[in-house]
Amino acid sequence: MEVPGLGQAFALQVGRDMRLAFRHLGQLANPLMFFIMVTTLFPLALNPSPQLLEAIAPGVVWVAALLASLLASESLFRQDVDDGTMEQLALSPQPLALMLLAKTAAHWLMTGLPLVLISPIVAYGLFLPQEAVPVTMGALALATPILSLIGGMMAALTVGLRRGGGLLSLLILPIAMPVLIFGARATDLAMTGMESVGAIYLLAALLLLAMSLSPFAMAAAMRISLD
Amino acid sequence: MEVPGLGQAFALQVGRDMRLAFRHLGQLANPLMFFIMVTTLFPLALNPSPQLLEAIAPGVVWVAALLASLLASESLFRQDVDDGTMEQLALSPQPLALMLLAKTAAHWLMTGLPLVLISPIVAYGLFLPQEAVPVTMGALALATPILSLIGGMMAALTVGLRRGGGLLSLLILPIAMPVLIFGARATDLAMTGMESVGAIYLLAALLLLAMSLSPFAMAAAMRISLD
Amino acid sequence: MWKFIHKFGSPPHFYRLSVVLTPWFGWAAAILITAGTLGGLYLAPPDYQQGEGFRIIYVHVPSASMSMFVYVNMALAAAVGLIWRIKLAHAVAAAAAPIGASFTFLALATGSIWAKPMWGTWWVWDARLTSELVLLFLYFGYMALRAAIDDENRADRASALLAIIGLINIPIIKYSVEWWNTLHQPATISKMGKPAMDGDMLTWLLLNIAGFMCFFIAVLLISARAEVIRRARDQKWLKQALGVT
Amino acid sequence: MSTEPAEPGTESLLEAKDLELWRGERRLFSQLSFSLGTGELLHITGVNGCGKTSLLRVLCGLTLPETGEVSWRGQRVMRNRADYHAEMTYVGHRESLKGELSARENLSFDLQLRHASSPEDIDQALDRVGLARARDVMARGLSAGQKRRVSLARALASRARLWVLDEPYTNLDVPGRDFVDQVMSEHLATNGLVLLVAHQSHGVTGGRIRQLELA
Amino acid sequence: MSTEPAEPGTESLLEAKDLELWRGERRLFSQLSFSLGTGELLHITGVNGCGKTSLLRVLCGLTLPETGEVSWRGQRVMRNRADYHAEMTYVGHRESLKGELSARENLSFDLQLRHASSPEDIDQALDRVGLARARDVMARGLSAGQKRRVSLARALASRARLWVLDEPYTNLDVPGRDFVDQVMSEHLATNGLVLLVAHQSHGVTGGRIRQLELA
Ligand code: HEM
Ligand SMILES: Nc1ncnc2c1ncn2[C@@H]1O[C@H](COP(=O)(O)OP(=O)(O)OP(=O)(O)O)[C@@H](O)[C@H]1O
Ligand SMILES: Nc1ncnc2c1ncn2[C@@H]1O[C@H](COP(=O)(O)OP(=O)(O)OP(=O)(O)O)[C@@H](O)[C@H]1O
Ligand SMILES: [Mg+2]
Ligand SMILES: [Mg+2]
Repeated sequence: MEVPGLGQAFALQVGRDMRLAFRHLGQLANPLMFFIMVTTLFPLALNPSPQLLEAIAPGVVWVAALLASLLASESLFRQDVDDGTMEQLALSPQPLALMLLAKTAAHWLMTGLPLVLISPIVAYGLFLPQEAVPVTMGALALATPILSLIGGMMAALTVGLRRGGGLLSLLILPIAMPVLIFGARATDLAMTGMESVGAIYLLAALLLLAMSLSPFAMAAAMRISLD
Repeated sequence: MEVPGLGQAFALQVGRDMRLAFRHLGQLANPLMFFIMVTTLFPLALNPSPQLLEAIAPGVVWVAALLASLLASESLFRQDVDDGTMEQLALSPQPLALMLLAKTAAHWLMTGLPLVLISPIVAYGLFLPQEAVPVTMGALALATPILSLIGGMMAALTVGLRRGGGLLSLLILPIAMPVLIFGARATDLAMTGMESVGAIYLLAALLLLAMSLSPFAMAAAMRISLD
Repeated sequence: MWKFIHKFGSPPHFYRLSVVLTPWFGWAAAILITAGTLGGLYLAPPDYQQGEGFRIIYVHVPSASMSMFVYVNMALAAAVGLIWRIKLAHAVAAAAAPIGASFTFLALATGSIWAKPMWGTWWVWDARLTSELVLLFLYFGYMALRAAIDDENRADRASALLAIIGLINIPIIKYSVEWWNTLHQPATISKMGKPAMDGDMLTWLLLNIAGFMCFFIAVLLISARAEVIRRARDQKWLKQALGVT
Repeated sequence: MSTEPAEPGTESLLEAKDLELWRGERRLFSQLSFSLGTGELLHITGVNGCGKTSLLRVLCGLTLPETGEVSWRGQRVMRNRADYHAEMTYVGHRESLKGELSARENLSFDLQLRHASSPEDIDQALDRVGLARARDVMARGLSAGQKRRVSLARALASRARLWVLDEPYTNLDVPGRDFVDQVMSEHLATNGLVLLVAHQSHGVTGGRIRQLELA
Repeated sequence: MSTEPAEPGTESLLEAKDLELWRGERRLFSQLSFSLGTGELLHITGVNGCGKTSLLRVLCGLTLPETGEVSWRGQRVMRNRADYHAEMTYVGHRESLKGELSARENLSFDLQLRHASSPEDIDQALDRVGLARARDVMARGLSAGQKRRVSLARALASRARLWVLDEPYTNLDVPGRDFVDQVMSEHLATNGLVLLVAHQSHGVTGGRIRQLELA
């Protein structure tokens, strides 16, 4: 019997997860709403002088991005494990690493991508200089998938533990820190008119690394959690 | 048969939820950890000069508080509904509104309270002036329960009204805004040596309002969801 | 290699070995640390810039470098356990975590104490300091994950995976000083060519580093042995070894 | 679709009048009325998906029927939830256990919401369902049949007058099934009421047994 | 605790050697070996909590046993997961359905990961288990028995050689049970293999039926 190819299996999984998310419209909007809220709250919580906002803009954008994806990764695999569909996935002839990568990709499409797309608006609200916007978008486009992958690995590790939620942030943040530092650095450099291509390259390298290693880590972690 | 009184039922529910959370050592430190980490990330993503940090300290503390309490609330009732224990709760002779309020209280004890208690340390790390610390703690002590109650309502709505719930909860999230604004304002006023008692009173009023109305809203939404 | 791993990986063998080796490392640690510390405190010349305050270096630098060294070892042990399914390796990794966390804490504490006179504050948000703090979180995460899983087998495998993933942070901590311009001291000991540190100071420091290393090995042997005993509590060889019947 | 009224000798406690329920475009049942008195068991049967569970949920007060009413001791259930629920216990398809708590902790919480229960009461209930050895295992580690036994222990120790049991035999081994029959018989003998959904025939002896076939 | 080897006439495909498994402080089984050939059904029985489900999970390759090995066509299962899983299907205690997707959507995803399945194949499988009318109801709205039927439809349409069924009769009405017996018989007749956990006696006819009692 010919088992369907990897590409097809990947597409199937992404399609199913997207469909599930669109059934729950609210779920989809949440990370985005959250991101907008964080970035609008800052000016509200502070005395909103343009200079101050500009100074903190990169920090706010980046921390908000990290937290938004952290927030969502909590539920990345939880329901599938609880309702037993993850068990069936682990028993399908398709490689588990591929299927989990597909789930993470779907997750990124729904949480990370919208965030990249609305970042210019947020940047405008925080008086981020125009010239820093394209760099920030590019850096976010590279960094958010890394964050999703990190979230995926840690979610797979903790999903067997019913109340793993808080533990998850403890596990994710140390690993996510370099991403945050490089990302904020790219924005920072661009703001001051300097060359930020180095930080971008670094992020790209990290993304490649994460994409090639994390699926296997996720699969291994998931098999342990299902044991 | 005499059914146990309301106070006892409340205590039982809080006790059970706390036990669930404390079951694993790692979780004890978690909300706390999260809060510490958020405040660690900011200086990392920014240029960490004390003046800048001081300027953004109120914003960071308040946004972190919002995040830490909303982060966990998403799943406040979800698991109970999925595993059927919510059904049993709805069939117990105790009022559902009370039990849900108790669940929210437990949630606050585990996420909100630690946050209030460690806020002085965080404030130190962000170079917040000493005189603003007591006011900030007081304001946090009033604001975090409101945030938990808001989170509880959102959770009941999302779990309840399967499709529309998500959208409704998006409408509730902005209610958290005034809490943040007043809270940050209290800190801000105290930093500049001004009278901050007005903002504190406002927060207290909001808390009373939330405590008296939200249990019934939660119970009604939950009954619909269990139908 | 395979044979060696399996021989060493057998709990009875390890048990005997650790009984023999522990005193050696224990005494070596005691002697080296005493010598290094006394030498550092009394014999080394005061720093021309920092005066006597610099002497905390004899605790700070060894504990800071051990904090990373222990992590790498823990991750390696975890990897061996995961790949070859050797329980002893997991026991070693589990035993290493609290020791590493203690070294990290010590590095942070001595650094803070040193920072107060040097930089005028207990804490700055500097890359190396922050990444050392993150290392502490990594240790905490590892220990919290272990504690959160009640099944020992699963706890071993899950936490091993986490330790390996966490390895990526070690180079970042190590080289943060070079990648970012920070307040913290760049490498002074290991510089090739002209050593940036006085020879006398260096000797005592190296003695202390060696002492910390021996101390780590001794404590690791003891706590790994405790772990082995706990796991093998109703096995025959252990009862024989302990002389209980 | 209505069964005869309660026998003259027995006191009728539960009354369902003219119930109708829709799910999606389907009417599961309509004009369904019955009453159940002390010492009576109503055995509800019907093919998969005919609406047995849905009926039980209406009778418990979890689901609002399209029309009709359920009353207990003459009072409408929806208006008097607390009084009704104090005398009723429900064992559903799901086990309603917290995976992170042991069987004992799960039970102790559920029961203490109902009445003052000592630890001994709870251990005794667990012993009765054959879980003496697995009392302190986290519920997630229990086997399917063991979980079902915890649910049954909850019903047993609830001191409720009305037992609502949705396929209680599920996942039980043969001695387990016999045990369920036996406790139901005892409950009827002490003037209890049982609403039972089960596909296979039960082995309850004594009490007054009635049938309701949903179509 | 070992059963006889496969009958000479049949080709032995599944082999379990010397399995041992611990849960908590308890040893569920040890030195358990058997082999299963084409057209054979192994009926595993035992009291609640004796380790039947745990054994099935080991045989599926979900749980790592303390010692011992499972092999399929002579190859270790843990090293060759994909090949094994392509020929195996598992129906567990849980239904493994997404509540938010319809029966048809659920099935279509699961099956398309295995082989090119047309929508007609899927509808046909649902028809066979008697769900023609409830195809488009969200799985969360299905009754317990209907959910179980979807799981069975998944196994039926999987084209797998080895069926691993953990109490497949659960929640089914009487015709449903007969249906399960019938499809198992057919599967054995076409040289399939079945691992069956069930408390009550099954009604499978034909094939070679063996028993394994876990203690
Ligand atoms: C909380 C504050 C501090 C932390 C977390 C910290 C952390 C570290 C770390 C991780 C190392 C690297 C050890 C290695 O590479 O093997 C190190 C080395 C060192 N630290 Fe600190 N440090 C702190 C404060 C200070 C202060 C205030 C000084 C003195 C001004 C200082 C002086 C040194 C020196 C001289 C070295 C040796 C550098 C080398 O040769 O590699 N540290 N510290
Ligand atoms: N949205 C919907 N559209 C159509 N039908 C629905 C919908 N939601 C639920 N149903 C139907 O309602 C019925 C629910 O039945 P219920 O769970 O009460 O059955 P049951 O008699 O308990 O069956 P079982 O013996 O399988 O437990 C099912 O037939 C299901 O298909
Ligand atoms: N942490 C633990 N400590 C002690 N026992 C445990 C632990 N985790 C699981 N168990 C035991 O392992 C067994 C799991 O059994 P399993 O689910 O395989 O049983 P089963 O034979 O399928 O039973 P059933 O017929 O009820 O489905 C149970 O007896 C359970 O009590
Ligand atoms: Mg039903
Ligand atoms: Mg079982």
